[in-house]
Amino acid sequence: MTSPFSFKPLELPAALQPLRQRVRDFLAEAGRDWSGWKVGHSWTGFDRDFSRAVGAEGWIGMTWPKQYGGGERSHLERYVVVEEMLAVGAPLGAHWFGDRQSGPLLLRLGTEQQRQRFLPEIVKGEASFCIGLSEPNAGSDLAAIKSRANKVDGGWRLTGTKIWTTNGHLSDFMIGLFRTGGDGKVKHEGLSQFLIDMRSSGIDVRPIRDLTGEAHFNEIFFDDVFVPADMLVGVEGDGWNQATSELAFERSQPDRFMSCFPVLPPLIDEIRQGGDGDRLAARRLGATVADLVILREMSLSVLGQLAEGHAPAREAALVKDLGNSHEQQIPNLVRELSDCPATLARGNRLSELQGFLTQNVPSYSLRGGTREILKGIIAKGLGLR
Amino acid sequence: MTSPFSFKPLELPAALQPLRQRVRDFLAEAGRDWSGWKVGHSWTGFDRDFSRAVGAEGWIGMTWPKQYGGGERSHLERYVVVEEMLAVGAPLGAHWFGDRQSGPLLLRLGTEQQRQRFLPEIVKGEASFCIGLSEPNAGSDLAAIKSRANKVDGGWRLTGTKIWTTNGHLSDFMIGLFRTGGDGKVKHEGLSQFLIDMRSSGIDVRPIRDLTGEAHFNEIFFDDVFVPADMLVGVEGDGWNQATSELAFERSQPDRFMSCFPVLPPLIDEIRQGGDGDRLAARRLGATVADLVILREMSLSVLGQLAEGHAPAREAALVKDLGNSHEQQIPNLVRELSDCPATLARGNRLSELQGFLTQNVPSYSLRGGTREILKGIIAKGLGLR
Amino acid sequence: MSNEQTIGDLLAEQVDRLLGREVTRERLIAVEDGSFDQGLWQALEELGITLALVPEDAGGVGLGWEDAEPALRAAGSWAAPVPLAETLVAGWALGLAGIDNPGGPLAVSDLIFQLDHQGRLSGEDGLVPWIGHCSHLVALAERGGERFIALIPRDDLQLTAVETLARIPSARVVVSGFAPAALAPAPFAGELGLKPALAAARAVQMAGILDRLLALCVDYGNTREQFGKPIGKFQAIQHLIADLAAQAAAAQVAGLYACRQLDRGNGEHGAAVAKARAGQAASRGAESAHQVFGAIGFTDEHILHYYSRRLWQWRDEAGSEHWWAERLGRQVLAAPGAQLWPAIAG
Amino acid sequence: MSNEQTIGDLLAEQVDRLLGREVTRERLIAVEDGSFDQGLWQALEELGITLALVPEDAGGVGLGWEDAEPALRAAGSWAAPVPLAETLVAGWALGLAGIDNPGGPLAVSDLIFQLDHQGRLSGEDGLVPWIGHCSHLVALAERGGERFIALIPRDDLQLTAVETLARIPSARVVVSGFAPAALAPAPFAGELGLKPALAAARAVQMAGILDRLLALCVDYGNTREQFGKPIGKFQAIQHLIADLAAQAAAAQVAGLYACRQLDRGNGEHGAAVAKARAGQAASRGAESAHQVFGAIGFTDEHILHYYSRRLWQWRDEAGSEHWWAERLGRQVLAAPGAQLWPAIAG
Repeated sequence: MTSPFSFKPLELPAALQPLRQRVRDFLAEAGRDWSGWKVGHSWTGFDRDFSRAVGAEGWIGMTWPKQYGGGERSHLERYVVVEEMLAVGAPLGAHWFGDRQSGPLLLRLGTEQQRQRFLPEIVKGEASFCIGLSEPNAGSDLAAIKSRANKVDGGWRLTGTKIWTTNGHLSDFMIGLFRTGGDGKVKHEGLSQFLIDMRSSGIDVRPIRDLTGEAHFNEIFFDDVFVPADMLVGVEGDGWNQATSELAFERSQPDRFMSCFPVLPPLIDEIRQGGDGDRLAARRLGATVADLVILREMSLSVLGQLAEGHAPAREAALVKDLGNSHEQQIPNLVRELSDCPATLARGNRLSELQGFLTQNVPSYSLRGGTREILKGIIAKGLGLR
Repeated sequence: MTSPFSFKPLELPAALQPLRQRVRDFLAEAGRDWSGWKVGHSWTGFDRDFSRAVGAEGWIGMTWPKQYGGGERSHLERYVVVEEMLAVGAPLGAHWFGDRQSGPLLLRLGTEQQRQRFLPEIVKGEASFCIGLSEPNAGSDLAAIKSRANKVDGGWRLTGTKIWTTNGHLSDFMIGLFRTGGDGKVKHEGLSQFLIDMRSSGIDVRPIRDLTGEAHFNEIFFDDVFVPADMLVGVEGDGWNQATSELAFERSQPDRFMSCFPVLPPLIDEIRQGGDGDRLAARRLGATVADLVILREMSLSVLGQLAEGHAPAREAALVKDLGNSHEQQIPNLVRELSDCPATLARGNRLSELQGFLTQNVPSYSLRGGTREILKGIIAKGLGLR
Repeated sequence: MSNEQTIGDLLAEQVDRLLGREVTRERLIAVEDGSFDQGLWQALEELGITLALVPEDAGGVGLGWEDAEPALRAAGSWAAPVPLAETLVAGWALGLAGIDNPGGPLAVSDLIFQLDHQGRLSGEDGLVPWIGHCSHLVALAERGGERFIALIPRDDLQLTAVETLARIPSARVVVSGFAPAALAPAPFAGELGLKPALAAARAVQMAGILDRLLALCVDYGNTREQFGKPIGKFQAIQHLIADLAAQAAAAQVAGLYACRQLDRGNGEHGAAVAKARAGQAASRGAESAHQVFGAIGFTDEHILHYYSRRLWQWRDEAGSEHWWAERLGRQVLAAPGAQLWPAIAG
Repeated sequence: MSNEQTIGDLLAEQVDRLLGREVTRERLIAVEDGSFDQGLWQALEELGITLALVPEDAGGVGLGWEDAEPALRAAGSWAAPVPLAETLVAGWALGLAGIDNPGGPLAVSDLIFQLDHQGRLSGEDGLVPWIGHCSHLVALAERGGERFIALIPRDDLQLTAVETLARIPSARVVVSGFAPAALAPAPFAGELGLKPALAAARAVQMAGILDRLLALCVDYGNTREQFGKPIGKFQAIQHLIADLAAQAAAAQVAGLYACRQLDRGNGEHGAAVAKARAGQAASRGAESAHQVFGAIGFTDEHILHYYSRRLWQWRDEAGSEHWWAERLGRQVLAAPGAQLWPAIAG
């Protein structure tokens, strides 16, 4: 067969409907007072109280073993919870990285002690994780990482600078990638992952304001920071593979195409206020919804394949690429169909969301690897030599 | 000042209006029976009788000196004639390359004898020129040209293959680029331009059918073809510079953005038949017209600068790049606004044009250098090192 | 990827192998010139694919749309010059209506014909591909709000040849007052009749074509050299091919989605989503592929246009992406914004 | 390029030099925080640019729009945090109406206010930038089909601060029944009042910003290294920058076109073409520039967003590209297709 892709469909069983309804009810209550601006932040929004409440419902670490506080529930159940949260732009940031990335990393590669210590805290919404990858001179070129971890008695000493760490200033822990060896010739060799307590002495977190004036990402300076030996994650020197396979895994999740979704319902309501909507509105909205439905099917398919033990890396990369385009087009759609208002009206959900998204979507094709890097990965994966 | 571009405006004087009207009257008569399909070919359509009629009006070689049969008229007058022709998709092919490219080349670099012999024939619409640049293994990479011209007694012997030569099978002469020397290290050295009589023995022209089944371009085999010494054009070994400066010159002309124009009037008429047109139709058409007006202003500006003796190569390259995008979007516009008819109705002007253009516009970002090559030229011209 | 191969996968493999061997440029040309490729059709009949959607008790294979999707996509990926998609739709509709399948290649109309009280059928369809080579046309007929599947002998139709970009032999069809050869109620047919099923089939076929374009482009990127290296080394070409891959993947998922929705009686929604998405993928994918291939891709000799012309054609058939998007959008706009997410996720 | 320098070019050079020296990030921040940059304004006044479009006999420079375009574009290219564009439009309108220019920074409205028979003005405008720092608002007033230019003291306006993406101090303005400080017939004003002039000014400003983005991106492309070489060596970055260049060029020509049309009394057409085209250029250009700069371009510290936020704002002010395109398109559709070309070429 010709296609290099596998997109075996995954059908969410009707049995998940009660769970979905429960999440909706929970969110209707929890999100009663969320402003459009807040909702715009979606999964990057940091709200510890909300995360604790989510944890109390058993919706963090849902698929993890019970012995670590997990729910031993299916990936499908988790998917339902996540997409419901994203559909209303819930502030997932305080548990998102732990739930999506760091927890699964520890489950795969962590020591028993690491799992026992951290996973239950993540599950409760008490332990927030951030990811320390990029450096000032290692952005797209992650393998150019220069921060070093030097072996010392009982552990490691970390020195260097990480940057663009989302919510680093609010997080309890970081999974950071540091150079532990390698002669520098093969740049992605000799890197290792560490679990770092952000309260360690020698860590200086400098929040970086973004163009809206808010501080979500950070520059983090490590000055001879001690990390105990048992906080190495996985295999020394294998950090590059570990970290990039994490990246591959997260590419297909609905946060890669649903960040702008919450603006659509108020847009529809505004159009309806002016009548039934014309051909322009119908066509643009219809095309957007079709695009979204297909992205969701693709994402579900990747989920199913992962659950079956496959590694659909190419498929996941395509979901992110298409998801970026989808998300980035949405503010244009809103502009055209809401006649391009020139002011940002606080208190108006549509206006706040649109103001937030207009200024933020350009970054969506950067996070988790730039579009350019991603397309190169896709091309290589297709067999271009 | 910040801008790297110069787009000094050029205003066409009102005094040109009578000429414009004369061209319109001429075309109304000459084009009475042109089908939509024929009109789709625009400046690539080959119609020797039409070119003779154009020549009889004094509209070929308009700006050239009278001693060579030219009209010594202004570049602005020529522009008016050309854009009127393009607006109705007149079949310019039998004189276009001579008028746009080969004639000006001979004026700049030809010998007095070459000018006297060829220019008057071009002016009459009697001598058709084609351009021999690309080779089977030198497409985007023109400097990889392998066809050779070897010096022999009294002239040159040409051997090799040219390809994608538009209207080569119908043309009387070719301006061809051949390798006359160079050690092969600096690929674009040692190339020379020749004026080749297409009836010479040893030339084998094989028309190449395109995807619509028509043969416009050709593969041309040169087997020891003799070209007299006096048919070298310009300086031996300087052909690369000569040919690429030709390319730069032609980039900004209206044929680079008006090839699809003739489909717009019947589209408008069709929309009007169904009422006044809605918001979708108005916005899309309005944006297209705005785009076209600005392209025309840019093209006129380059024309004015060339006439003043400047060499606005960057500006010309941008016109072609923007012009390609403009042209290639037009069949999409027509599709959306005419509700995507699934049949090609012969005899229906809109349908024939749309059928032709749908199949042909993908080539518009290839001709005269691919979009990828062009963007690289633009980037380098901006000072990217 | 998966260990268990379904009957659908097996069928697809057989179809793929057969077509990969048999569909040559020469045979594509012969069909575009008007002849019917009886040999190819028979070979496909022997594989059982032509009756895939006909119930087992009616002599068919009894598959659902989801099962048949891989084989239909494989057929698309070779631009198989036979009315397979149409025969599948026709067989499916006849089967559901309980009408005996006459066998052989069948044509379908995606429009709705009028039935009078004497049981006589009238109406027209400006574009019916393959009808000249088919014994019957299968179409939806309507009388006073009731819907029927009608099987209409070709000889009762007035045919006028029409031209399409795909150059598949096609005709405008007029029927004026003939009683169909068979007629049966079609409660399963929604407002749009057979259009959703045909749209789904076109989406699947387009996905197959995009698969092929991707394979051709990757191969060309690795073999064609310019500036002393394979063009696939250039980032611009890599990005064009990555974009094509994304469109191919989306179209594939779209086609399959439409099939699954047809199987569960939700064909109209599935077709709207799928044709809207796949139509867009067709336009973008064809554009990228032509840009990768450059001039060579514009020649009659090169295989590319046998694929790209079908994409340009099929995106317009059975409702364009704009037509379906508009329909979907009007449904979205018929309910408050809060209903959008439940409409998508349930 | 040209040997003869016009007065417009000279003025632009002076403005460019002044602003290049004076406009720092700190001063941009101060203005966004609400203060007025009196020093910068005075320096511009001394150059004469603020009264460029005021007739000489009214104490101005007496330039036309085409002459003033380079200076206004230069101001745009530094995101000059002063109401220069507004003051130019206001001065031009007051001059044409023969109303004495009160001097200093002036605000304008692109909407039309109602004048009653007692000469009292009413109406509102949801967005008037800079009004809090200006002594007067200049607006078009209408009474029974007659049009007037009105000069309205700020103290007669009700102001409510509004937020914009550009963060330039702006307000919603309501005037209810005050007589303007001056009023004079404005036969030169078309159906849209001052909107075409303001739209032209915004197009020119956006062109200036795009010029700056291009310069910033070229510099970054040559200096920022990734994978061991300047990112400008990557074809993907080259293409992003080439696309940005094309949009910058188109916006520049569009802005100048609008100015030339204003000078010849054809401002509405010029504004429609220019704002439709430049608005599109703004969106695409900002997108390309942000993609080139990556994460660093998202920081408050980096200068990029002082430009991109203005692009996102100005494309929406004085009629978005969609608004103008729709208007232009309706004019096109009001005549047979054969009239399209004469409408463009004369």
